[in-house]
Amino acid sequence: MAEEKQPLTRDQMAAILAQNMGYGWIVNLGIGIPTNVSNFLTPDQEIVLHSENGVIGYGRLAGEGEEDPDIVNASATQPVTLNPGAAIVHHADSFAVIRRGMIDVTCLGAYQVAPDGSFANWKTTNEPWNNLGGIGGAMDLASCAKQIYLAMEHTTRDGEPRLLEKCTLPVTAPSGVTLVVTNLAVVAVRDGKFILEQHAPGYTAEEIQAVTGAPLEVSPDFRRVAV
Amino acid sequence: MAEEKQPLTRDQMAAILAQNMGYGWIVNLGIGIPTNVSNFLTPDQEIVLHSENGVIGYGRLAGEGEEDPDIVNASATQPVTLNPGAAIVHHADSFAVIRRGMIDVTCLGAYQVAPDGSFANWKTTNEPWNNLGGIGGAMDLASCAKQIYLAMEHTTRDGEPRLLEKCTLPVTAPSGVTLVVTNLAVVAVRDGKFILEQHAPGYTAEEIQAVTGAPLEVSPDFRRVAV
Amino acid sequence: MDEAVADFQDNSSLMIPGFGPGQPTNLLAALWRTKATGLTTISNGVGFESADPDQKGLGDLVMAGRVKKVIAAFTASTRPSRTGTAEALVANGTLEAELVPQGTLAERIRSGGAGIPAFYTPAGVGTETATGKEHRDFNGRTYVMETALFADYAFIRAHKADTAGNLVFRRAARNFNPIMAMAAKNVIVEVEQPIVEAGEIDPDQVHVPGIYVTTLVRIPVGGVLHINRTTGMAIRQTA
Amino acid sequence: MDEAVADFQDNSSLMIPGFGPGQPTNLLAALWRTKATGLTTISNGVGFESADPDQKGLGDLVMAGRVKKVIAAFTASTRPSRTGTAEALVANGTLEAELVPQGTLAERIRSGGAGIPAFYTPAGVGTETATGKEHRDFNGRTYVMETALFADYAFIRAHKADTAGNLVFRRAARNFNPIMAMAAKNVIVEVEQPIVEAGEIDPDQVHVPGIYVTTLVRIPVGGVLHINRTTGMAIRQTA
Repeated sequence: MAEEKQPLTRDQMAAILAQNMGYGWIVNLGIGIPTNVSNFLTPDQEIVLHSENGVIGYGRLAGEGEEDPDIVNASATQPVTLNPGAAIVHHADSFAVIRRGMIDVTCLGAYQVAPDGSFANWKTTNEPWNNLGGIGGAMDLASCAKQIYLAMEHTTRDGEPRLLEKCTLPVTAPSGVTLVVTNLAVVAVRDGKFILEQHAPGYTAEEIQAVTGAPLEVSPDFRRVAV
Repeated sequence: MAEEKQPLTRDQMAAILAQNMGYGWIVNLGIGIPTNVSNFLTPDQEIVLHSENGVIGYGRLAGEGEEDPDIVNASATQPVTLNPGAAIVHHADSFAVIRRGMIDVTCLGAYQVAPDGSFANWKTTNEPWNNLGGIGGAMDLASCAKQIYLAMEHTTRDGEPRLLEKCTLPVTAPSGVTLVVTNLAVVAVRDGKFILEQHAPGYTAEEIQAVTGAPLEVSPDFRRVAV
Repeated sequence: MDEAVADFQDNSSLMIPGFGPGQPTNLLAALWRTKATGLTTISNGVGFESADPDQKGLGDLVMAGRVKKVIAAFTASTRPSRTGTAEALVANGTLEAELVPQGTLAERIRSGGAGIPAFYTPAGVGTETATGKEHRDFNGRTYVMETALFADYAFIRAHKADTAGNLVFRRAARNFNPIMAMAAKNVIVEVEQPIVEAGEIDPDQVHVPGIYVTTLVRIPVGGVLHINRTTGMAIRQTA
Repeated sequence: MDEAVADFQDNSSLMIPGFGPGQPTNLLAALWRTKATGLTTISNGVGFESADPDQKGLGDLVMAGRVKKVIAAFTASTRPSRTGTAEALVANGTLEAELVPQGTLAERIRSGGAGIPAFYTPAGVGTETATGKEHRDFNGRTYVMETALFADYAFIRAHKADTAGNLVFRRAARNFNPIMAMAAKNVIVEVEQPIVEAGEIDPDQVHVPGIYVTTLVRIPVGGVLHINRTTGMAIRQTA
């Protein structure tokens, strides 16, 4: 009998992102679901977390009583802990790390993503360029990180697909996304294609395809998420 | 009766440079005679000495037993002392100070100087550009400091003038020199002219003009140096 | 604090650091109390209005019409559900905005402080933010040219300072502070701890050399030391 | 030290810091002991040969013909009376040289470490060093374009380090070290003091984050700690 349908929680999505990180990587976590990734990394992964604000080597979110008002992640508000060996640099030196290409992966939230690896996360309309938007460090990160992982809802509130043939919103970067974790699926982005790797409990490939705006190639290794 | 002729010593030249610095100035001292200026500044001048190597706020040359192998001036070998309130920055940040235009005066040695404020101090021949020379930080300083003071011998060893109508050696900067202190004279450089301000003990304006390769306008205030 | 900003000129440009921590909250509240207007501001975001008179900041100045132009990495909310402070004003043309990727913003400020008039960056290539900018290839990759930022004023929040003006920041409160302190003509600093004598800070540990600093003021008792990010309440200087 | 440079590849580019203090003397002597050749070096000056096997450095490598090209702010002596090490080799074409104003050199290195491919500077405008370079006006002033430097290796001299690779420099020994550590693929560091556990250096006092560092070696007993600038004698590590 089929498993009960259970979309992934934000924490489960963060845990999947954490599973997809290699030993010793330097990782930048954007605002939203990605900031929770710091709670799911294991010490043996030896990940170094980098934040736009110049904190290099932070750890999990600070627990009650552990908060230091001067130690926050890229959200600028969530208190985090520092790992032994942490270092602080100023904002220009922080983006020097990014532009030099030292970030192995940046995890970002997104509104839309396409099979060419482009994605959109900074502007909610496609009105002509009007200098309104919230870019933050996403463009620098998306232009320079070795890989981009996205964490996003599979559809809009109205049920419209966010995985599209082509982004309809202004892009944050024209390429670079390699992995998309949604509440329904884990999708690799490779060779101009979406490859459906994993599904949330109870969802079939067909059901996921039905709410996706571009073809999904089902991986030979298609499986249930392990979280 | 005329005073005995007494060319200025290197220390006297350094002392004259020190006399020409305003309250609170940020000053860079080049290799050679200028490095000795740090010994002639008075505490009430509140001068901040900046060195290319990123030492901001150093003091006089270190005395015997005071030397710290890690604290040197722009010569890279002369040990100096640090004043209270000193700060250290790296080489790029040190030249950020220079390029931003924060240096009130840079004191440099030179081979030649001309009334247009140009000077030469990095190459001893006028062969075509061959990537041989010793520039150090002089070009950055000369391009960006508010004023350039030079300390130099009035003539070459062979008695040829070094104050010329036009530099014959490749220039370090095409303009910017405002004061030249030689072993014979103090010469202001203003409005495209050399203005003879002071003389070493025993030297007349005529005698100084005779070893100078460009016209000297004698200042109404022409006087003996006060060192 | 009021004295420190008393001479602030109308129509000035102002750098405002902070990314969560590291905001010059007390200087901004003092500026709010002046009549200064016509500002051009350079900051990471525009922020929101505050009901607390001691937390009046850029969001309040913008909404009061005292800001002519904002240069920032966030000029609108990223959440469709929540309209950003400046958004309506920009949309109706009463506020000029220049939206800049955050790393480009940081590097433009650093360049302003370093006497570099322009540089090339890969950030934003292929996006709307590169619209109208000069593109150029180096070693087979495309970059856009960006120009330096330099301001009349920077308001800075330091943790420690000495009488020579040397500054030390604490943890993530450093963020834009050092580079903004290097990129403004008048650098006014609010300091969390008592200002110590020159010589008491190790020269190797100085984050901003004192030569950049114009005015130092310790945050007075009752002044805002931190903001509780959950409640929005001010945590105040007690001694 | 020998192990730290054992894999050094021929024809590599190498950044060498130091301005008096701050030179990676022990790593350079170890490199001298390898057969590595065909180097391109980036340093402030070219230096001189040394009779002390423990002080063999760039000057020796150059004179032994193991360096193809030097990029430096001093490629010749400034004193007509004393010929610089590399001078004759450059003049007769066996060594390529690129002479760069020191601030431009520092900024090119910093740019390499910061992912900035090119920038504009006023330094050298109107002089031979700007020959053949692209000129451009910004706000009524003329600048030249300069491109970034990035190397295969940087040899670094640090005062303190922790096991995470975080580095702290002392006084004027800092000079080019932080920017060169940021601008090379392999960053090999000799450390004056015993390497401490991660967490023992205050994050606010780190000069180079450990993410840049490839290899850390403490200077062994008998290794060169400083050079007496008057006598030229090595002052050695004693414990």
